[in-house]
Amino acid sequence: EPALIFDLGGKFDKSFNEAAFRGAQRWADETGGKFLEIELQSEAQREQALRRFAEAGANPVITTGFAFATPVESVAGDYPDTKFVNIDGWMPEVPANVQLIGFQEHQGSYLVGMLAAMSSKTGTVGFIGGMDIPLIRHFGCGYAQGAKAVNPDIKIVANMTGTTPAAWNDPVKGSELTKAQISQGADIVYAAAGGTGVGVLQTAADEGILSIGVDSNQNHLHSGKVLTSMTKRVDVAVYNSMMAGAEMETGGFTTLGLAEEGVGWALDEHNAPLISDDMKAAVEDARAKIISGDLEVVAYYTNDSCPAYDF
Amino acid sequence: MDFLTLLQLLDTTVRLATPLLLACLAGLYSERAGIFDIGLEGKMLAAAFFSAAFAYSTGSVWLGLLAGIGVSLVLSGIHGLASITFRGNQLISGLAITMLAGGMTVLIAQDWFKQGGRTPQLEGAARFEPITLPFAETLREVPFIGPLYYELISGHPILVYIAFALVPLTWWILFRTRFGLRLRAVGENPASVDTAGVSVVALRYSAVMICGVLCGLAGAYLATALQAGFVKDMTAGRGYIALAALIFAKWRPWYALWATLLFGLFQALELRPDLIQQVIGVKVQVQLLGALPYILTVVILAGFVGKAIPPRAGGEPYVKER
Amino acid sequence: MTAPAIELKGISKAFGPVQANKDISISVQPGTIHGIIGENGAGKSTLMSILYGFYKADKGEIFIKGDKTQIPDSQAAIAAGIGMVFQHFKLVENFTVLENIILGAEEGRLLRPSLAKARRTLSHLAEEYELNVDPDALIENLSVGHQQRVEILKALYRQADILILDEPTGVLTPAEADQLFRILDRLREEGKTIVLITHKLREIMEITDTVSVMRRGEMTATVKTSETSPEHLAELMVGRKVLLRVDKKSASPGDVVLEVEGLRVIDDKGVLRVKGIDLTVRAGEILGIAGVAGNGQSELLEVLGGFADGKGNIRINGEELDLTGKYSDGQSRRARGIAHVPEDRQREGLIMEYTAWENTIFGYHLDPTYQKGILMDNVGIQAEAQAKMERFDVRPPHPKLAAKNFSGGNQQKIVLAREIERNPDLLLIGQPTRGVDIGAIEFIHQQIISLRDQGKAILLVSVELEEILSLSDRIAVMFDGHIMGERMPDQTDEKELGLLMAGVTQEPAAADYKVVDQQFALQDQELGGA
Amino acid sequence: MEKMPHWADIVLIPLISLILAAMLSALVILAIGESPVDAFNLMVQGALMRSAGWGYTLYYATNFMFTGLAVAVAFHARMFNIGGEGQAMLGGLGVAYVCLFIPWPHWSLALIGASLGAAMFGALWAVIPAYLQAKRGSHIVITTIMFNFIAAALLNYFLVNVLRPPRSMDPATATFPEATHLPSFRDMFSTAETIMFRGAPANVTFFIAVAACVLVWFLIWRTKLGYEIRAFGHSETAAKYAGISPVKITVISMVISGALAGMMSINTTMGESERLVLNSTEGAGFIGIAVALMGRSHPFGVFLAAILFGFLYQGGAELALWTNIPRELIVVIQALVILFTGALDNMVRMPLEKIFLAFRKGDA
Ligand SMILES: Nc1ncnc2c1ncn2[C@@H]1O[C@H](COP(=O)(O)OP(=O)(O)OP(=O)(O)O)[C@@H](O)[C@H]1O
Ligand SMILES: Nc1ncnc2c1ncn2[C@@H]1O[C@H](COP(=O)(O)OP(=O)(O)OP(=O)(O)O)[C@@H](O)[C@H]1O
Ligand SMILES: [Mg+2]
Ligand SMILES: [Mg+2]
Repeated sequence: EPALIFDLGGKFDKSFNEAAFRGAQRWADETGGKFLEIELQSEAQREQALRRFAEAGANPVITTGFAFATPVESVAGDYPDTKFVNIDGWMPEVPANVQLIGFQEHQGSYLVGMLAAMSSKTGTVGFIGGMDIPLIRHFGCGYAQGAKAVNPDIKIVANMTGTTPAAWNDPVKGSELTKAQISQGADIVYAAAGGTGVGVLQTAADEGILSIGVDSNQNHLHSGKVLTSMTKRVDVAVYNSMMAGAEMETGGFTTLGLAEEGVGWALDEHNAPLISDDMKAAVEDARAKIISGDLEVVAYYTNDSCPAYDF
Repeated sequence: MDFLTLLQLLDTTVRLATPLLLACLAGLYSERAGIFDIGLEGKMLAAAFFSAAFAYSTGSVWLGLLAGIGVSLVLSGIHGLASITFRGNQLISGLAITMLAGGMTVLIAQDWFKQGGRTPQLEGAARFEPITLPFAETLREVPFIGPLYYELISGHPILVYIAFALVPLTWWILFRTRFGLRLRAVGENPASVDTAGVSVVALRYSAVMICGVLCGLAGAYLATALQAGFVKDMTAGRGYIALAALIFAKWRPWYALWATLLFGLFQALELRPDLIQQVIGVKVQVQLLGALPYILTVVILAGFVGKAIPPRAGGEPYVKER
Repeated sequence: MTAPAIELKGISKAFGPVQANKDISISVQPGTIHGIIGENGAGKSTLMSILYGFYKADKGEIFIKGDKTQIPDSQAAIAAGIGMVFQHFKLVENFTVLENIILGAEEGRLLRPSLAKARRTLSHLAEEYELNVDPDALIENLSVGHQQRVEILKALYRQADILILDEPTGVLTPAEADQLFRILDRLREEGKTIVLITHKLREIMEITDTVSVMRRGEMTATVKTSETSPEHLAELMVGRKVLLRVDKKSASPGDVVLEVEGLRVIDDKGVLRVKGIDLTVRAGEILGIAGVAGNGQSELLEVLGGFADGKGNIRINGEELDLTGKYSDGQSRRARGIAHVPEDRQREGLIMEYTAWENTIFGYHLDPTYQKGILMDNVGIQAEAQAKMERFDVRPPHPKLAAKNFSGGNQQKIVLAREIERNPDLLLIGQPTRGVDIGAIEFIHQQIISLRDQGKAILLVSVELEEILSLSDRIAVMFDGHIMGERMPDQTDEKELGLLMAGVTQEPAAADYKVVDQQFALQDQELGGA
Repeated sequence: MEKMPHWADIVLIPLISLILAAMLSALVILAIGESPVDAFNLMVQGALMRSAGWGYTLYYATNFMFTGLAVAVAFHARMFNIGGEGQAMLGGLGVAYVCLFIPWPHWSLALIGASLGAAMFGALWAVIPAYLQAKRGSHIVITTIMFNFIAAALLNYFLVNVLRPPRSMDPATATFPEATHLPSFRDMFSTAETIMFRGAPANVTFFIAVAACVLVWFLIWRTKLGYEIRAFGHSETAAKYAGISPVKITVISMVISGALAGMMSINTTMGESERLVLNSTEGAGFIGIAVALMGRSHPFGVFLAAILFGFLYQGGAELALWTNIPRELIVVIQALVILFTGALDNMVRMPLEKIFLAFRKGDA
């Protein structure tokens, strides 16, 4: 019986944690199995939940969010027979029973940045992040590089919703930020802001501009008004881990980028009319180049700064 | 900064000031009657949830509004019970109500909608849509007046106009009617009202209930006009800012308007780091920007309010027999 | 015989464990003035508040003009034609006179017509009863006497024909009191019924037709005024014969202890309350300061006691006191040998929630003798408190009881014990016997005199002329922030002091104090104001 | 004469209020379709029937003791410190600086240093609102609320821009050096045969919290400063009469209050996570209010109430682990406890007083 531990943002954040939940749900639906789950309410519960699930015989124990890296690292040794998975985290040495799964968000963001720049009529594109943490700057940085690649003169307007975890869940502010960006000329906004993005997409639709969703495919939320979504397949990662079960391979680091289809851009019936063939071709070309290594998208982490935008 | 940008900034200000204004006026009625209320936040939050939930399930934003007002009145009733009938500590009661609203809204939302403490997105008649005032389109090209009218004055949901209309109405009620006279008296010296043969309890309850109605409007505005649905903690401290504005306004209706507009402007500026950079010439840290409304609140309270004399009987339960 | 205007039958009222009224019956004939006397806490105010619907009686019946009447709230009392002027006024301080008058008696939902009507009626009433007040003045800017007029006007405006006045003269000068009595006379002639609560036997004898005496919640007697005497009433009040005079030797004043020169005090509203006064107090004498409440005496005490700032010079034993700076607080004053029994013991002199023993060191709590290392020597303090309480006859002598659980007189004894036992050079003492029964008054007066006889300087402030006259070795009268003059107690009388208290004087020097005022105002401006 | 015996006031009333709150909470649990009895059992099992459960309960209780004492000290001076949350955040910053930048030879010394750091930073964050209240009349309730928001932004700035180790994406400091790691209950109480408190975060800080309870008791009831604080709290006019400076007492009591709130972060930051993370305070500042109220602002009461809330917290975590009850249930229970013990206590007291009065009359 696998277990899934959500980060403090909560299970239904409409993006990251929720994607993990969907993956688990899909596994449950397909196999008829059951899984344990918990939404944390405090930092101290991270270790507690890991231990309690491990003691209860759950295997694997999957955690979402980089904040779990440290607790997983310290707990793993006590439960050698349990497999632990952490999504988004990083640790210097990965214990034998731990598997880390990371995503190349900047690559996916690069592609949607290109799409934004290509469909922008005003020459200004917007980015709205959730809480101001490096991970979100990482998203924004890829996006800016993509946009600049298409149009070096493009103006990028970026805002972070806030500095506390409440920023993941503040659609009011998301909405106002969208309006503010519109008044600065933006006609496309990319929301990498969890639940806050709901407000961004809503306002963009209300005000007649296009938006870009994140993590899950959010194109359907406002059909014809969402340019595309930068998908981050947390659901696949969770689903695969659960499928592998106790037999899963551990002790290493899985990176899911464009090549692995861990990140990408969404094209479906909701946004097909918005994506011209040229745009599609250009993006697919860039995608191939990134996969082949001909094109390098700089990660914000490399030296905590972004070549295309000054956060 | 050009004129249009300024108008857009002010437009945002108006949108963001509206919930503050409604909550501030709500607090004004309550505190003028001698009942301090730091539970504005909680009442707004509960009203936001219930208005969104009912608007969603009935498809009518007006029914949603009623539900929002209803739950806010229930919480007001609890506050009244604690602070009028049982002469409890008003600050603590307000705090408890805010916590209660924070927990209950999510609990109920999860139970009803299973979307992690939010309501589904509202559409169509389940939302307050912006109203275009008469002649807005025709006047649009007239220099200065046109854009001012079109961008700033026209195009808000009905609740914004109600909120602004409430300012003169409140002034009139407080200073021109019998009810207002008694309300102010009961906040200054309840014994004077009591010996004049008027019920202190009834007056205070009615003030607290008016406060409930206005918080209900504020909450409904957040969830069904400013936004299209409820998410947890969506008031995000607005109740407290409204209280600070109330002190800044020295418990007067017109001042309350200016104070909430000022705080609205702070919040609007937070969204426009580009403008700040343009005006002051340096890039401001995001964290500083986020904390700006709160810092300015402290600065204003410390520096400019001077001696804001609250209603003299404020915060104290009326005790006849010890 | 007509039905009585008021008839109360078997009224009882308890406040928690305190039985304030026990089975009280009383009847008042229309067109008469009925006096009620009794010691503090006897239950007079409670009884009348029940009649006015402010409190609800636990038991008993009320008849108005012969009809049994339920008075659940003041609305009902007003409807029954009853008006009441409370001991503590029930006015909204930052409302105008007019607004206060119409509060609760408005004509309709809108204020404008009500205000207009009240303005007309008011000028009418003012003329008829000599009750002039500016209808647009804010209450907080009116003198106490004028505030009382507003209260009376409120009742008349509501067309009360039964008027209850609870200790109306406590805040008035003798002349103002006389004027009030003329008004009451006038109302009686018109057929109105008046109930007058007072402690002052003189007033009872002067104006009432009948008088009731209350003691410890019970009605002990009702008599015709013409058939009784002050001595008899005093005995009914206290339950034993009372010695109304204080025995004391004449003073033998020594060196000057306190010198005050040109003292001015501005309160927090920016009003000049003490307008340049000079006085001295010598060792072994009591200087009494007489005056109607609110004429600057309280502020004088506050500055001397160190909890308000002042301007001017004050010297203790020849050394200058700091009036505004770091050393102007109560601690520094105590260090200089000044002890202070404040006017309001419940709000200032005591912490009501503290035990008696904690209160016996209040203000002196930093004294090293009360410390043991970094902790307080609670055991030692308690033992000392026990001894002090016994010496001062505090009842019950239990140091661990909270101050709020002692009666007013015993609370005052705790404060006195604390301040007198410090053996100060100068004792400031305000309203030493306010709210204290006659037995305790005797004891307190003895303590003050014996402190004087030990050669200490005493500055006594009291609104009770009798007390001033019987205790003081010298009397200064304050009016409107000035000292109107000094008298020796054996060379003056209540009448002369009463005139001084009202600001009437024959001495030209003090008469043109207005000029002095202006000078000080100018000086204050130069100093940068308040 | 008192209307009611003292014991009724301090024991009976909180107890009845608590029972009322519990009953309402049970109704809430019923309403969301779960069984209150099962829920309660699960909470007791998870929080009190295993040593590790106790290890969590006491860990949370440690936090609540600090914040509860902080609120209680301010209450004694009649101030309502809603800013415990922000003060604790700043305290965490203090701990982080002390632990990261000073090479400590031994944890005991580091603990002393970190306590000072936490207390100083927490006090700093409380002294500004206190000063503004005393000198400028800015209402401390509003300013401390604002300071909570400002603290969050400040902490974020430090964690994202200053203290975050390179390449880490977590807005958190690096892990503190080995020498600053505090002994946990497991280290202290396990024997060779049995491991006690396995994995639980309770650590030596618990004893510091208990010591703080004792010290605060001495401070409030046995020192001249405590005497002045209480006097000021009961009556400002009387305090002025006695020469007690309102400014001094306002500032000092808030400094103590802020220092206590700040020290909470030793437990979370140094004791548990061994690094400073963004939301290590987790609302403990607000729970401190409930704890102080329940404990009637008495350190012993605070101690008991903190353990009660620790139990609620740990029990609530167990509920979240094994059932579908959302975590907000615990918030609701807390709110109900605050409402009944803090704001509606007269609802219990008034009838109770009548009963006692009737009994006394019966005796007489
Ligand atoms: N509101 C109240 N709550 C509790 N006890 C009260 C209240 N009012 C009066 N008492 C108590 O009732 C008793 C009677 O008080 P009351 O005010 O009627 O006395 P009084 O005769 O008017 O005295 P005074 O001459 O001081 O005005 C006193 O023991 C007093 O402490
Ligand atoms: N408000 C009150 N609350 C509780 N108890 C009170 C209150 N007022 C008075 N008491 C109690 O009632 C008793 C009588 O108080 P009261 O002030 O009426 O005494 P008194 O007869 O006026 O005596 P004294 O002349 O010494 O002032 C006191 O022992 C006191 O404990
Ligand atoms: Mg009285
Ligand atoms: Mg008395």
